Amino acid sequence: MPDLTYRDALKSTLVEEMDRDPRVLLMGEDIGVYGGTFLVTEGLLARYGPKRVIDTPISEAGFIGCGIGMAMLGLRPVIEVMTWNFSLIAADQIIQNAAKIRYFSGGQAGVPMVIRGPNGAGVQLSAQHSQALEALYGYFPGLYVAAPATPADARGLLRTAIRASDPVIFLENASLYGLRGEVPDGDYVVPFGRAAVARHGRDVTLVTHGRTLHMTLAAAAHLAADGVECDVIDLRTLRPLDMATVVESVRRTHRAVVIEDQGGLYGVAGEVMAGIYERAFDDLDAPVVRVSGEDVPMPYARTLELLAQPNEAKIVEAVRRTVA
Amino acid sequence: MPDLTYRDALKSTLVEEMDRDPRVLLMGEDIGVYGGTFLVTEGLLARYGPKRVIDTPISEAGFIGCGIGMAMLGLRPVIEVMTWNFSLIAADQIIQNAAKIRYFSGGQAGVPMVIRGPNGAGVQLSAQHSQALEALYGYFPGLYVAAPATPADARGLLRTAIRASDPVIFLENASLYGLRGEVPDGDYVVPFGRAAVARHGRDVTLVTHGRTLHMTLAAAAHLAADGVECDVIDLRTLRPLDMATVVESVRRTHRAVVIEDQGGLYGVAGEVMAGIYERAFDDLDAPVVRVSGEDVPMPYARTLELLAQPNEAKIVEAVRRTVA
Amino acid sequence: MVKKVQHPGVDTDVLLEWYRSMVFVRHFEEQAERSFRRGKVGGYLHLYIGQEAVAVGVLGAIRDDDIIFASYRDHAYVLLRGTDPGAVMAELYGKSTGLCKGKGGSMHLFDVQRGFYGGYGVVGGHLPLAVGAAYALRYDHGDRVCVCFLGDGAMNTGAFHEALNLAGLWGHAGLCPLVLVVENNQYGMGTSVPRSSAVPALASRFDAYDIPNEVCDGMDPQAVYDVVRRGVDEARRTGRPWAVETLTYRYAAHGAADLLQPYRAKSEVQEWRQRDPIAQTEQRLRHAGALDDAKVEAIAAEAERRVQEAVTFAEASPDPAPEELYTDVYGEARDGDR
Amino acid sequence: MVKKVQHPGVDTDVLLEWYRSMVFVRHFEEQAERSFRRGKVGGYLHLYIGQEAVAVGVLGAIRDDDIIFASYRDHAYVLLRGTDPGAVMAELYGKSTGLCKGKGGSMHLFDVQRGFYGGYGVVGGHLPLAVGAAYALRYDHGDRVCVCFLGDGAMNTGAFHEALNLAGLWGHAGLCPLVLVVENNQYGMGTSVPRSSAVPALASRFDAYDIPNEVCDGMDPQAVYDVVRRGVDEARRTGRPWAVETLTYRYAAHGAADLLQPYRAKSEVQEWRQRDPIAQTEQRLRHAGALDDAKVEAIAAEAERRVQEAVTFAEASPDPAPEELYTDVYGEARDGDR
Ligand SMILES: Cc1ncc(C[n+]2csc(CCOP(=O)(O)OP(=O)(O)O)c2C)c(N)n1
Ligand SMILES: Cc1ncc(C[n+]2csc(CCOP(=O)(O)OP(=O)(O)O)c2C)c(N)n1
Ligand SMILES: [Mg+2]
Ligand SMILES: [Mg+2]
Repeated sequence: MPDLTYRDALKSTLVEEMDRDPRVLLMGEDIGVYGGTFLVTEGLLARYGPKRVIDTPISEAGFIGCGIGMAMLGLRPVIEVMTWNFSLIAADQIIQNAAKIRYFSGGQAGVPMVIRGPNGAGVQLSAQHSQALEALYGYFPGLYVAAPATPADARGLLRTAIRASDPVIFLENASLYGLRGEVPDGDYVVPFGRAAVARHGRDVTLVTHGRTLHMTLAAAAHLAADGVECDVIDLRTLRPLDMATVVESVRRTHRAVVIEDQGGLYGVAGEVMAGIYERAFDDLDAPVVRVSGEDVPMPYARTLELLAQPNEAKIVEAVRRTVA
Repeated sequence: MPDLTYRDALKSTLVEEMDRDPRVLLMGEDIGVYGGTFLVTEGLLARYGPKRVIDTPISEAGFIGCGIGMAMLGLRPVIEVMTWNFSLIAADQIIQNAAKIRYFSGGQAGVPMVIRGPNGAGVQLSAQHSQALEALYGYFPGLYVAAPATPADARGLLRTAIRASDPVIFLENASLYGLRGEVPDGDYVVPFGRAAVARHGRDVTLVTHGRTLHMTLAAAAHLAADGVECDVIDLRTLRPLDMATVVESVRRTHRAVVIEDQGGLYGVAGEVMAGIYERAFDDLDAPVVRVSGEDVPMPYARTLELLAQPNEAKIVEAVRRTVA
Repeated sequence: MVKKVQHPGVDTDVLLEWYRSMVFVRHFEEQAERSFRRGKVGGYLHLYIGQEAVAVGVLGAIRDDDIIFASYRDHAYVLLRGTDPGAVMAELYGKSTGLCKGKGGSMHLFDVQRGFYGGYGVVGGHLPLAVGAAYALRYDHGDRVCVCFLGDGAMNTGAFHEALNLAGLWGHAGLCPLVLVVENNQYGMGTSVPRSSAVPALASRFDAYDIPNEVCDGMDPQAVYDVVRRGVDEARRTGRPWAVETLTYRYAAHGAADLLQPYRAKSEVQEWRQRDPIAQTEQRLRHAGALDDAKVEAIAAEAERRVQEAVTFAEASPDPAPEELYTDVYGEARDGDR
Repeated sequence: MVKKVQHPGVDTDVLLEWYRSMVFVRHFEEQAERSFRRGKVGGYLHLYIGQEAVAVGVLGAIRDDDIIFASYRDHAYVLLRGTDPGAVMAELYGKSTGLCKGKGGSMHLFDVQRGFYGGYGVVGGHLPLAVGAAYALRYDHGDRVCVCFLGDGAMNTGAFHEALNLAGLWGHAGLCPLVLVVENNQYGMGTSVPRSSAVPALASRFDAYDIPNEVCDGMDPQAVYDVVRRGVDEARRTGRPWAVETLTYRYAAHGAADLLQPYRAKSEVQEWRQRDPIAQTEQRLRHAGALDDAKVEAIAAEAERRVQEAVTFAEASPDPAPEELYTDVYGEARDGDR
């Protein structure tokens, strides 16, 4: 099991899937000659040529819409957005076409397409380049929404995404690309709708996804030193949402904290909380607590940006409140 | 207090505000010569001329973006979208510009703009013309989201919207335009962030907004005949979200059902449920129940469309489960 | 199915077949409107009446294995493509036997087997799809072309611009065999072309994407065919996009639910009716001795019979089963799907 | 502030002031990059180095009360507009004394008092804003114009198409006094114009919106001024949009964080540097006897002094107060806001 960066886990999976299936092609801004803003596709133009690694103009609605048409005709486009923020330009294409064509065609056409790229904030990119959009896309039936937090899941979920028969919103994160971890070789696949238990504990269930998994694990380690043992659940996909795994844990711990990177109002955490109460109301010994980003646009100044985001200390504090 | 349709309450408020403030102008597709798809702006072109009642091409991102620029320069555009579905084409303008300009300009510029039009399903308009988007826009700080369910609120909230200093997502509904009701005269204003108690009862709190208010009230009347008295709360605005009024009610009734027109995953109901538990966990005698639309794109066939939507019977059934 | 022409040029036999097709499509839509008025058809219903020559001329110029994308005003294309009229009518009726199992309705007809990739309801939203589909057709060196119908109003959408620039670029590499057919019916809902487009000469806008373009009379199937046939052959040969603006007119309201039409004079509609594609073609065929009163009546009767058969089928068909609400959201049931 | 020219035509005095301005802007940005390398400036930092002649020529041609919209590559515009360089540097440093209180950063400079309505980070996203702003300027019969800077890459966005069609239409009614300045610096990030635009002659694309357009040398402030001055006067007089494509070049990487530039040859950068706007202007002024070595040095020294003053100010300024996180989300505290 090699030790790879998240970036290399993505790239090697792209290569394996492109080698396996000639219908898989890549498309996006500056993914070819430039190598990709975060270098995920570096070298792939040379390997596969311009017909399969397509550099596009700055036309998100255009090329994502083209990807839909390609997918309907049997190709399997994997499209990079420089950040998910820019996907809002293509929101109509993603929500009105990609998610719904199978349904309104009565099953005659499908859109096996992946859109991938960094979601959420980087460092000091300010309001227009920092938004996390999992709840926005998670709202729409017909889409899958995946958010790998580790190199292994980057590989396993990307493979599932590329082989899926329906559109996948694939949310990476700038802070994760350099993260190293063990990545299973071979045809490693992580199915959609299966949360991972990232740490086992009996006292409280922490539920999260994406980059906040790592600060949640740090918080859990910190709390373990104080004798509080956390079950840490990484949702991995937001649609489908694996409430079964969450609820199974809460039934054991009787307490839960839900952590998300941004949001607050109408974010992921609220939905997970509602889901816990719907299925485990009688098992809870304390109210579920949420830790979200602040309800403001992302500021530029580093000091403010840090205040706007969740962190280990906030999670520790929330857990303490829950188990108090 | 005249008896007006929801449509006329909107139109007369537009007229009053345009008469009061020359900076208010209207813009949208077919709002002038054609009179508006739902006739809300009928006759206004003749009254105010083409400089203040602007018919646009089919360019949602263009004219909504133009509205932002106008608003930054001190005008107060009220923009009609034929349906909110088409606003997805302008999602980037609304989310990245309108909602955030005040913040990233450090308060130097603001966007006093209203976007209004029907949200959610009509009758058999199928998947691309039926989506409800309150949770989607509710996610973003910097926006207001209002959803009047009655002619009086249509007037009171629209007036607040037009006078607000920030962008307002104003969600109407096709089934409401013909609804009649008493509408206060004069400078009637409904502030944002104040839910209405649409019916008083002591046994269970029903929380909803928009068109589902009416089926919720019907369900409450039905239940009253069986001796179950419902407190019915109409949220009126989804951002700000008035959890205080909801929680005050739940503290009295100890039970709640949350009703929304569509959604399910990452919708409004989940957030309201989370908010109730955050503030009234110890007051609850039973799990909060949600009634949402089915988690599918909206089908065309009337039989399926009805199955996809909440209705009085489903609400009655949910309340019965709660009070059982 | 509309008569395909193998060689450039249209003879009387072909024209007669086209006449028959246009008559049938019109009868079908007149019935659809009656069914709408009777509450049997719901939602939005956009009639093509007046524009039939465009669909006939274009579909007459392409091959069976070529593919098509279109907007919500889409009845004519599937009917002319040879789809069973019963399945089309049943879709309008929202029945389980409908083309899309009753899930799409009038605006979202699909017949993928016959290369019809849909009817889309967001103006301009299908244009990028068509460009991508054209790319896919060429991806493995095929020689099929993709035909994309669009309205005058769709040309003002950002999707148009982004998609056509991509089409132009991919065309330079021979990877975009796309035939764009603008149906300039003078209005997008209630807004005329000069009120919505800074340059009302719509075809010229394709110059901005290096896409060759022509204009033609959209009330004459033969005129449409002659121009489009050249374009289709070019696109097929070169893998480059090509565009035509057909000048045409819709007689009916934008949608069947619209009652008033304050944006145009009745006289304007009357003037265009003088150039009705069916009447014009009928005249030409009578002149050529290929039609007389009896034959005209027989064709109309045959069309009406087929339409009534379709209605009978639709009426008799069952509503979709309730479980159908949940199918076709995803392609394969996946482990753990909610 | 950049020297304004009252009458058409540029004399030596003016050119000397412009030279001074360009030198200052370049020193400022070179410092910004050093501060970025030292970790004092974060996020994305897009340098304008190489393109200075465009901003100087354009801002020299407009009035103090005209307004401006731009993209994220926006340092030069505010500096030339007369904004305190300390406030600009402090914004890059994310300090409370920054132009936007540290909330916007390099990509979102604003100085509304001086008519600078912002830097925007989504390519093409500011174009509709500028069109609407131009409409607003004419709404009460004013004679101000709105200047909108955009990159070559922005011309491929749907927002461009939708906005410019509206500009064309509103211009027909005399309601859109908009001056569009395309800075064709040959690339959008790593993608050259011919690889991203089906028609690389960018100015001609404005024909599709009935917007008069010209092309000019963007490495010569006087050339820019001469053309743009006419356009500004026209737009002001007629209320119609007007566009220019300035041919220019960025020397630095797309953003300061980008290390490699595999998309262009070093020799290409060198060639463009031969035509550096500052060097060219210096030559011209030396030729006219308005500059000598001593004066050149003095101007550079003065620029550097002002830049260091700005740095000192930025360094000494406090971080934003934590409460600032929650202000400026909404304009007025509203009853019941969460
Ligand atoms: C993006 C979008 N905006 C608005 C509408 C509402 N609408 C439906 S059809 C139509 C007019 C379209 O005109 P055109 O493209 O000329 O096609 P036609 O109806 O004339 O065939 C409009 C505005 C829509 N469906 N999509
Ligand atoms: C909609 C969108 N897509 C992608 C990006 C990422 N991006 C930032 S700048 C840029 C290139 C823009 O090129 P151009 O318009 O020529 O301006 P220049 O940077 O050359 O000044 C890109 C692709 C973005 N900011 N917005
Ligand atoms: Mg039309
Ligand atoms: Mg550029």
